[in-house]
Amino acid sequence: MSETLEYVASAARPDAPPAILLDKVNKWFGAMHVLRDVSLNVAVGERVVVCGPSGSGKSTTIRCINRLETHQEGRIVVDGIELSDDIRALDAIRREVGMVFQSFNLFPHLTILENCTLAPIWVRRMPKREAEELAMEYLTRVRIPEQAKKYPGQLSGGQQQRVAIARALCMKPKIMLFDEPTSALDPEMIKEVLDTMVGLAETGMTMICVTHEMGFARQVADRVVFMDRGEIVEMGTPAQVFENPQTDRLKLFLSQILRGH
Amino acid sequence: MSETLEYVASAARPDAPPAILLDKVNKWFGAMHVLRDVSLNVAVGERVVVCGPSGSGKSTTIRCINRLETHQEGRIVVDGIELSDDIRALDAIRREVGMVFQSFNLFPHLTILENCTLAPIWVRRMPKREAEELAMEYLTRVRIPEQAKKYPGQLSGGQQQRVAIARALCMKPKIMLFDEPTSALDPEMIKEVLDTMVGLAETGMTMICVTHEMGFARQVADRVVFMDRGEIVEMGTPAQVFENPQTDRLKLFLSQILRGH
Amino acid sequence: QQAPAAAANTFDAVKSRGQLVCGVNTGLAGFAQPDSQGVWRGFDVEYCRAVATAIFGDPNKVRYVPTTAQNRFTALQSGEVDVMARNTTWTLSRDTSLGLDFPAVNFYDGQGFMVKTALGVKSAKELEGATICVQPGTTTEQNLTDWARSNRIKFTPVVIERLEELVSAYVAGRCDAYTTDVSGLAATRSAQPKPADHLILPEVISKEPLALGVRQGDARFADVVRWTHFLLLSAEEFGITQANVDKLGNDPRPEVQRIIGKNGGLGPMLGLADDWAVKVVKAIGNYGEVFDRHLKPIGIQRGPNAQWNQGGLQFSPPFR
Amino acid sequence: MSQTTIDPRLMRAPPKRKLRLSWADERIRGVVWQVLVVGIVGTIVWWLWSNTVHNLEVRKIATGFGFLTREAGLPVAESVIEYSPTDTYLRALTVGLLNTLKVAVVGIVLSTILGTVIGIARLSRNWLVAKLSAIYVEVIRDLPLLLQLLFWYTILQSLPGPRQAMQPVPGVFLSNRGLKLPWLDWQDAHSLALLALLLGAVVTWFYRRQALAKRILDGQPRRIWPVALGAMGALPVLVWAALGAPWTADWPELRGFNFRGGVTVSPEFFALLLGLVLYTAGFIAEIVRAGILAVPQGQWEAAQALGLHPGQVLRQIVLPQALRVIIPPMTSQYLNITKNSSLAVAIGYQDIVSIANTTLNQTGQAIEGIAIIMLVYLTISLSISLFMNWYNARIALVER
Amino acid sequence: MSDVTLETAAAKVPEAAPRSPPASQIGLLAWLRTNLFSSWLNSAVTLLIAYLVVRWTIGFVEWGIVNAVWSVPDNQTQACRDLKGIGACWAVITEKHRFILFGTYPYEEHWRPALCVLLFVGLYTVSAMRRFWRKELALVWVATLTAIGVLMWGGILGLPYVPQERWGGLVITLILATFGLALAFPLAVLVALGRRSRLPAIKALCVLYVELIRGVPLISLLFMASVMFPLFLPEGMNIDKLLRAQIAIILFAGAYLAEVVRGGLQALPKGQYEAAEALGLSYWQKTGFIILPQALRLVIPPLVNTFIGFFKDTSLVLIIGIFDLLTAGKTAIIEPAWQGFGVEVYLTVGAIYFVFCFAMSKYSQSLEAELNRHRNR
Ligand SMILES: Nc1ncnc2c1ncn2[C@@H]1O[C@H](COP(=O)(O)OP(=O)(O)OP(=O)(O)O)[C@@H](O)[C@H]1O
Ligand SMILES: Nc1ncnc2c1ncn2[C@@H]1O[C@H](COP(=O)(O)OP(=O)(O)OP(=O)(O)O)[C@@H](O)[C@H]1O
Ligand SMILES: [Mg+2]
Ligand SMILES: [Mg+2]
Repeated sequence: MSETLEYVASAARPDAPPAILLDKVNKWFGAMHVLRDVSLNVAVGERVVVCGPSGSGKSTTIRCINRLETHQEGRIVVDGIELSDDIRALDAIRREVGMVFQSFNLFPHLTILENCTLAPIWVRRMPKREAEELAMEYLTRVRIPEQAKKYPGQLSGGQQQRVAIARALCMKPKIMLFDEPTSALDPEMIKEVLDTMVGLAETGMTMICVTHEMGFARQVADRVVFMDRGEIVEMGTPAQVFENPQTDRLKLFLSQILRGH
Repeated sequence: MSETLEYVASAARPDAPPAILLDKVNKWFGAMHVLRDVSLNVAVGERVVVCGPSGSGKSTTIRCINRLETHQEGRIVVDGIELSDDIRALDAIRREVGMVFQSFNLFPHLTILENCTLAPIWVRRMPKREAEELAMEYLTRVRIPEQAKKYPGQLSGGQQQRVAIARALCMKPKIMLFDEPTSALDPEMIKEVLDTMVGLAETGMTMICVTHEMGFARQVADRVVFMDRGEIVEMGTPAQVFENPQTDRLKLFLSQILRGH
Repeated sequence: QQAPAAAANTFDAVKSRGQLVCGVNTGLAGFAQPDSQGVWRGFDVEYCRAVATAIFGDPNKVRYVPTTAQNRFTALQSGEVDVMARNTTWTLSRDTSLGLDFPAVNFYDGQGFMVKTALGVKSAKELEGATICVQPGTTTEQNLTDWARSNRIKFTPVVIERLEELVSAYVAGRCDAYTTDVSGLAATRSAQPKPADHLILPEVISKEPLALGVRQGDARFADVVRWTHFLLLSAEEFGITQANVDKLGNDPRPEVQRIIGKNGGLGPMLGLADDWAVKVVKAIGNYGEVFDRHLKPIGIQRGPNAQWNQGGLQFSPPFR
Repeated sequence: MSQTTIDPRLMRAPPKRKLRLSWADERIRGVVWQVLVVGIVGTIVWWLWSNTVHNLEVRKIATGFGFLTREAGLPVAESVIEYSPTDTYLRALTVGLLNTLKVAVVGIVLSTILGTVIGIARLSRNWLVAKLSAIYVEVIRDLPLLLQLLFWYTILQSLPGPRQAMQPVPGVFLSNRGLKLPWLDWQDAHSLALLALLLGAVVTWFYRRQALAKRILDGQPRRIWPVALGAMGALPVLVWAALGAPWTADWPELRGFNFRGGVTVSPEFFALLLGLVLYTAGFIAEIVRAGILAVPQGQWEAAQALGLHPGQVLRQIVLPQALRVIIPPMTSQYLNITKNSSLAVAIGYQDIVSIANTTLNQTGQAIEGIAIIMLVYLTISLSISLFMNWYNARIALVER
Repeated sequence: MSDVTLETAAAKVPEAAPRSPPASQIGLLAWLRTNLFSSWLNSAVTLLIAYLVVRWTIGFVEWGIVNAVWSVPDNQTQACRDLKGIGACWAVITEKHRFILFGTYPYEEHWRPALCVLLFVGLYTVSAMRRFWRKELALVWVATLTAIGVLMWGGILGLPYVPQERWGGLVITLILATFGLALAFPLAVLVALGRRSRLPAIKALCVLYVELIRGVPLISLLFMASVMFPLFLPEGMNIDKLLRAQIAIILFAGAYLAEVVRGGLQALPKGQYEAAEALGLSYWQKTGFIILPQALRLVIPPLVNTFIGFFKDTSLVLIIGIFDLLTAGKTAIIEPAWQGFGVEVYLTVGAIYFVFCFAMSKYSQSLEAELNRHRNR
C-alpha cells in the first residue's frame, strides 16, 4: 500500500514544499486506536477530498491538523511549522488554518458581521473598519452581503454554512479544512454551499475536505483519500479512486454510497 | 354538496352498520368555529383518507372521534356507542379506537416492548406473558422485532413510528386513526411507515388517515375526504377527488401539493 | 488599630482618634436603645457619653457599636470597641480567661422571676413544673439550672435568643414565668399596658454585678473609666447636680472643691483636664440623675444601687 | 465482525507523552499555574491558621474538644432522647442534632407533599384555584423566611393559655403551650405490638408487590385487603393480647401550671415546621409545575388514547418522566430546608445551631463550636446530595 | 411566491359565514362555567375558596383600615392599646418609619440614605433595561456606587462624616445585596470556569470551595465572620463589621451563583468552544467573547432566582447585630411605649421586601420571554 501512497503524493506538484505533512500519525482515544500510521502530503494549492465510512477517523485526522485533537505519535507539519506542545506554534498554525464544521458553529449571540470580524480584530489585531470591509468582501463572495446585520438564528442552514466559510476566510488562512460541510443541510441547500466551495477551490486555496459528495470530488479534487478504520486505504485522483477502486473495502464503500443515492 | 355526501356514504357498503358516524358535528375553540356541520359515515372495514390545507380541522375531526377534544354540537357515534360525558362510554370507545400521532409520542422511559404491553396489561388486564407475545407478534408485523428491548430514544424516526403503530394495534382496536403519521419523517423513512400502513389496510381494518401522501391514498383509500376551513368540501373515491375535483378550493389545493412534490 | 501590645495605650489611641468607640447592647429598654430619631439613649449610653466627656469635654464624641451577646467579647478583644457599656456580668472566668477587665460596676443586679399576677404564685419556690422563658448564651441560663437543681424544681425552658421575642412569648402566655435580671424584669413590667398584672417574685437567685469592660492590661484607660463612674457617684453623694455644678465655686466642702478641680491636680493625674468633672456632670448629671432619667421611668427602683449611706452598694472611694 | 479483520500488530497501546521544560508547553504552564494558585491559597490558609494559633495563645484562649465531656448545665426544652442539664455538652449537642434532623426530615416530607399539591393546583382547570396557588407561590417566595417564622410563632402564641385550652377531641388539648396528645403508658407489650405492626406492614407490602406481579403475569386480580388486615391488624392485636393486653393511657391533664402527661408538639417546633414547610413548598410547587409541564402534551394524549385512566396516566407515564426534571432542583430545596432550619435560633427551637451557640458562649470555645456546626451541616448536606444523585442516576433516561 | 398565489386564489373562494358558538361557549357565563364550575367538585372548591377570600379580605380591611389608628400624640400609645387588636396601630409606623428605613443614621442627614435608596432603585431600573446593556453601564455602576459611598460616608463636599456603625435600615439591605451580588458574580464566573478547568488542582480547589460553602448555613458563615474573624487576622489588624458580613455574603452567594453559571457553561454545545479555538482565539478571548455571553444568557432565570434569595437572606445579618431593614424594624419596637405592635412593623417591612423581590421576579419572567423570542428568530 505504501508504494501507492508515495507514488500519489509525489505526483502532486513535487517541487513545492508541502502545505501539510502528516508522517505516520497515530492517535488513541483512551485505549482505542483511531489513527494508525496516517501519512499524507498535501502540496500548496492542492485540493484533497477525504472519504470513508463513519467512524473511520476522517474528522479526527483533520481535527489533528489544527490541533483540536492532539496526536500521540508521528509528526504533523503545517505550513512549515511542526505541531507540538508549544503554544506559540499552535497559535501560528491556527492563524493559517481555517476550519468549517458540519454543524456550522456560528456564534448565535453575534451578528453575521460580528461573527466574521471577531477573529481578525482580536487575533490579527486588524482595525475594526478594515475587518468589516474584509468581512463584507467575503460575505459578498459567498453571496449573502445583505444578511450582514442579522443573527445566525435568522438564516437558513445553507446561508449559515456560507457564513461559516466566510468567517474562516476572513482570517485569510492559507489552508482550509472542511468537515462534512453539507451533511447537516437539506438537499436544496447543499448545492448553495457546494457552489461556494467550488468557487473557493478555483482561487487555488489549499483545501482538505471531508465529504461524500461524489460530484464535488470529481469536479474539484486533485486527490481523493479513502480512509477506513483509522488507516488511509487508498488514494489517487478521483478517476482512479472512483472508477478503479483497488481494495475490496473501497469497492464495498462505493457501492454503498452509490446505492444510497 | 350534501347530495354528494349522501351519495358517497351510501356507496360504501350500505348494508353494514357504520363504524363511525359523525352527524353535523360543530366545534369551537373559544369563539373560533373550527368544525362546521361535519357529517361523515365510515363503514366497517372502510379506509378513509382525509386531506386539506393546514388548519382546516383535519386533526380536530379525528381527535374528536376518540374524544381527545370534545365537540359541542352534533352527534358522534363510534362502534355503536355515542360519545357523551359518560366516562364508561369513553373508556369503551378508547379501547376500540387506536391512534397514531404525527410525533409518535412513544413513552421514552419504557422499552419498546413495555410501550406495547402497557395498555394491554393495565387496560385489558391481559396476562403479561400473553401481552408480550401479542406485542412481539405486532412488532414482527411492523418488521422490528429485534428492537424490542431498546428504548425509543435509540430508534430512528421511522422505526419509532412503526412502534407507535404496533402499540396501537396491541389493544386490538376495531378502528385506527392516523394523524399525519409520516410528516415528521425523512423521505426514506416515510416509505417504511407507509408500507406498514398498506399492510395494515390489507387486513381489512377500519382506518381514518390524515395524510397528504397521494400515492398511499390512491393505493388503499376507499374514500378521500377533502376539508377546508372546518368543512367537508368534497369527498369521493381517490379517482374522483384527485382526477376530477369539483370545487375551486380542491383544485387549488391539489395544484399546491402537486407543485410541492 | 490597637493591638494588645498597644492596649496599654487605648487612652492615647482614643485621644488621637478624637472619638470614643463604645460597645452597647443592640437594644435593651432603659439601658441602650436608639429612639425614633436613631439617637442612642439609655443608662449604659450615658456612661459612654460620660467617658467621652471626661476625655474630650464633649459628650457627643462617641461612636456606638451595637454588640450581641455572642460578639461582645471579641469586639473588645479585637479593639473594635474601646469600652463596653453593655450590661455584662462580672465573673471570675470572664475577668481572667477572656482578656478583659471590669473597672467599675455601674449597676448591681440579680436574677429574678416575673409571673402574671393571675397565676397566683407568690414565691419562686412554687414554680415546680412551670414553663420558664429564658435567654440563651448568658449566665442567666446557667443560674436558672443551678437554682432549679438546688431547689429540686423541674421546669420546662423556652429558650429564645432575642429579648423582644422572649418578652412577647412571656406576655402571650407561652411561659408561666420569665427570668432575667431584676432590672430587665422591671423594665419589661413597666412596659406592659397594665404593669399590675405582672409580679416580680421576691427571690433573687444570683448576683449580677453589671460592669463596664475594657481590655486587660490597660490600667490608664481603666482608671479613666473607673473614676468617671466614681465621679458620678460622688457627685450624687455631695449633691452636685447638672443644675448646680456651675455654681459651686464657693462651696465650702473641700471634697467638692477637689472634685470640681478648683485647686487642680486630680484631673491631670488621670491625664484629663482640670475641669473634667464639671463638664461630665454638666453634660450627664450625677448617678442619681442618670438613674432617674432612664431607669426610674421604666419602673426600676434604686434598691442595691442606692448610695452606700442610703443602704445600697454604690460606694465611691474618696477623691483626693 | 470488524474487530476480526484488524491486524493484531496494529492493536498497540498509546505511548506515554514526554514533558518538555518550556514555558511554551501547555502542560508546563498548567503545572505552574496550579502551583501558583495552590501556593497562594495555601499561604493564605496557613497565614490565617498561624494568626489564629498565635491569637489564641496571646489571648490565653484554650482550644480542644475537652469541653465536650464537661457538664453542660443548659436546659433543653424538647429532646428526642433523655436529657437533663447535668448531662455533658456532647449529649446536649446530640440532642440539638437530633432536633435538627427531626425538623428537617419531617419538613422534607411535608413540603414535598404540600409543594406537589400546590404545583398541581397551579395547573388546575379551576381558575380560582390556579390563581390562588400562583399568588401563594409569589408571596411566599418574596418574603424573608425569618419574617415568616416570626409571624407563625406570633400566631401560635396567640392561642389561648393552658387553662383555657381548646379541646377539639377529648384528651387532645390545643393551647399556646402546644398540642397535647394522649399517649400510652408505654410497656414492652406495646413495643412488641408495634414491631408486629411493622412486620405486618412489610409482609403486606411484599404481598402487594407479589400480587401485582402475578396479576400482571396471569391477568387474575388478587385481593390484598384480607392479607393487609391480617398482617397489620390481627397480628399486632394478638401479640398485644398475648402479653396481657396492658392498656393504661397517659392522658394529658392540667396540673399546676401546665399539662402533665401525654405527648407534646411544642409551638416552637410547630412554628418552625410550619414556616419551613410553607416556604419550601412554594419553591417545590414551581419545580413540580415545571416538571409536569416538561412532559409533552403528546404523552398525555397518547396515554389517554390507549385507554389508560387519568390515575394510570399520571403514575405510569407522566410522573416517571417529570421526576427527571424535578429531582435535581428538588435536591437543592432539601438542602435548603436543612440549612434554613438553623433559623430556629430566632424562635426558640433548640436545634444544633442554638445549642452550639450556647455552648460556645458558655465555654468560650468559638472555633470548636462553629466547626461542629459546619461539620454537622456538611455531613447532612452531602448525604442528601449523594442519595439524590444516586436516585437521579437510577431513573436517568436511556438515550442513544 | 407560491404564498402569493395561494393567498389571492383563496381570497376568491367564498367563505361560508362562520356561526358564533352556542351561548354556553362564550362570554362571562362560559368563562365561569369552564374555569370555575366545570364539575360539582370544582364548584364546591370555588365556593369554599371564594368564601374564605372574601372573609379574609373583609377582616383585613376592617383591621387595617376601618379600625386602625394612624397616629398618636408623642408616644401616648394608649389609644392603640385600647383597640385590643381589633384595629391596626399604624401610628407605630408613622412614628418609627424613619428609624426603620434609615436606622441610627443622623436624623438631620436622612436625606442622604434616602437619596441612596433612590440611586439604587435608579441603578436597578437602568440596568434592567436592555437598551442600556452596553459597556458604559459598568461605568454607571462604578459612578453610582461611588456616589452612594460618598453620600453615606460623607466627610467631603461639606457632608458631615457618618461612621459605618450608624448606617442602617433599608440602605444596609440594599448595600449588602447589591455589593454582595455585584462582587459575588465575577467570583462565581471564575469559580465556574475553574470547576470546568482541565487543571486538576484548580478544579479541586473550586469544587472544595463550592461544596464546603454550599453545605453550611449562611448564618454559620456570618457568625464566623462576626465572632471568629478577628482571631484569623494578626493582632491589631481588624476589618469593619459590615465588611466582614459583606465578605461572608459574597463568599456564600459566590458558591451558589457558581453552580448556576456552571449549568450555563455545560449547556453550551462543544462546537462553540471548538469554533472559537479553530479561529485562533486565546482562552480568555474565547471565554469572554463566545462562551460567557451565551452561557450567562442561558441562565438568567435561575440567576435572578438566586438574586431574590440573597436579597432576602441579607436579613440574616441581624444575627451579628447589624441594623438591616428587618433588624431595624425589630429594634423600633423595643421602646416600652411601642412594645406589642410587631405585626404592623413586620407587615410594613415584609411589604418592602416584597416590592423589591416581586419586581425582580416579574422582571426575570419578562426577560426570559424576551430573550427566548430573540433566540428563535
Ligand atoms: N472524543 C472522543 N473520545 C473517544 N472516542 C472518539 C472521540 N471522538 C471520536 N472518537 C472515536 O474515534 C473514531 C473516529 O472518529 P471520527 O469522528 O474521526 O470518525 P469519522 O470518520 O469522522 O466518522 P463520521 O463520518 O461519523 O463523522 C470513532 O470510532 C469515534 O467513535
Ligand atoms: N387547542 C386549540 N386551541 C385553539 N385553537 C386550536 C386548538 N387546536 C387547533 N386549533 C385551531 O383549530 C383549527 C383547526 O386545527 P387542526 O389542528 O384541526 O388543523 P389541521 O387541519 O390538522 O392542520 P395541520 O395540517 O396544520 O395539522 C386551526 O385554526 C387551529 O389553529
Ligand atoms: Mg466526522
Ligand atoms: Mg393536524
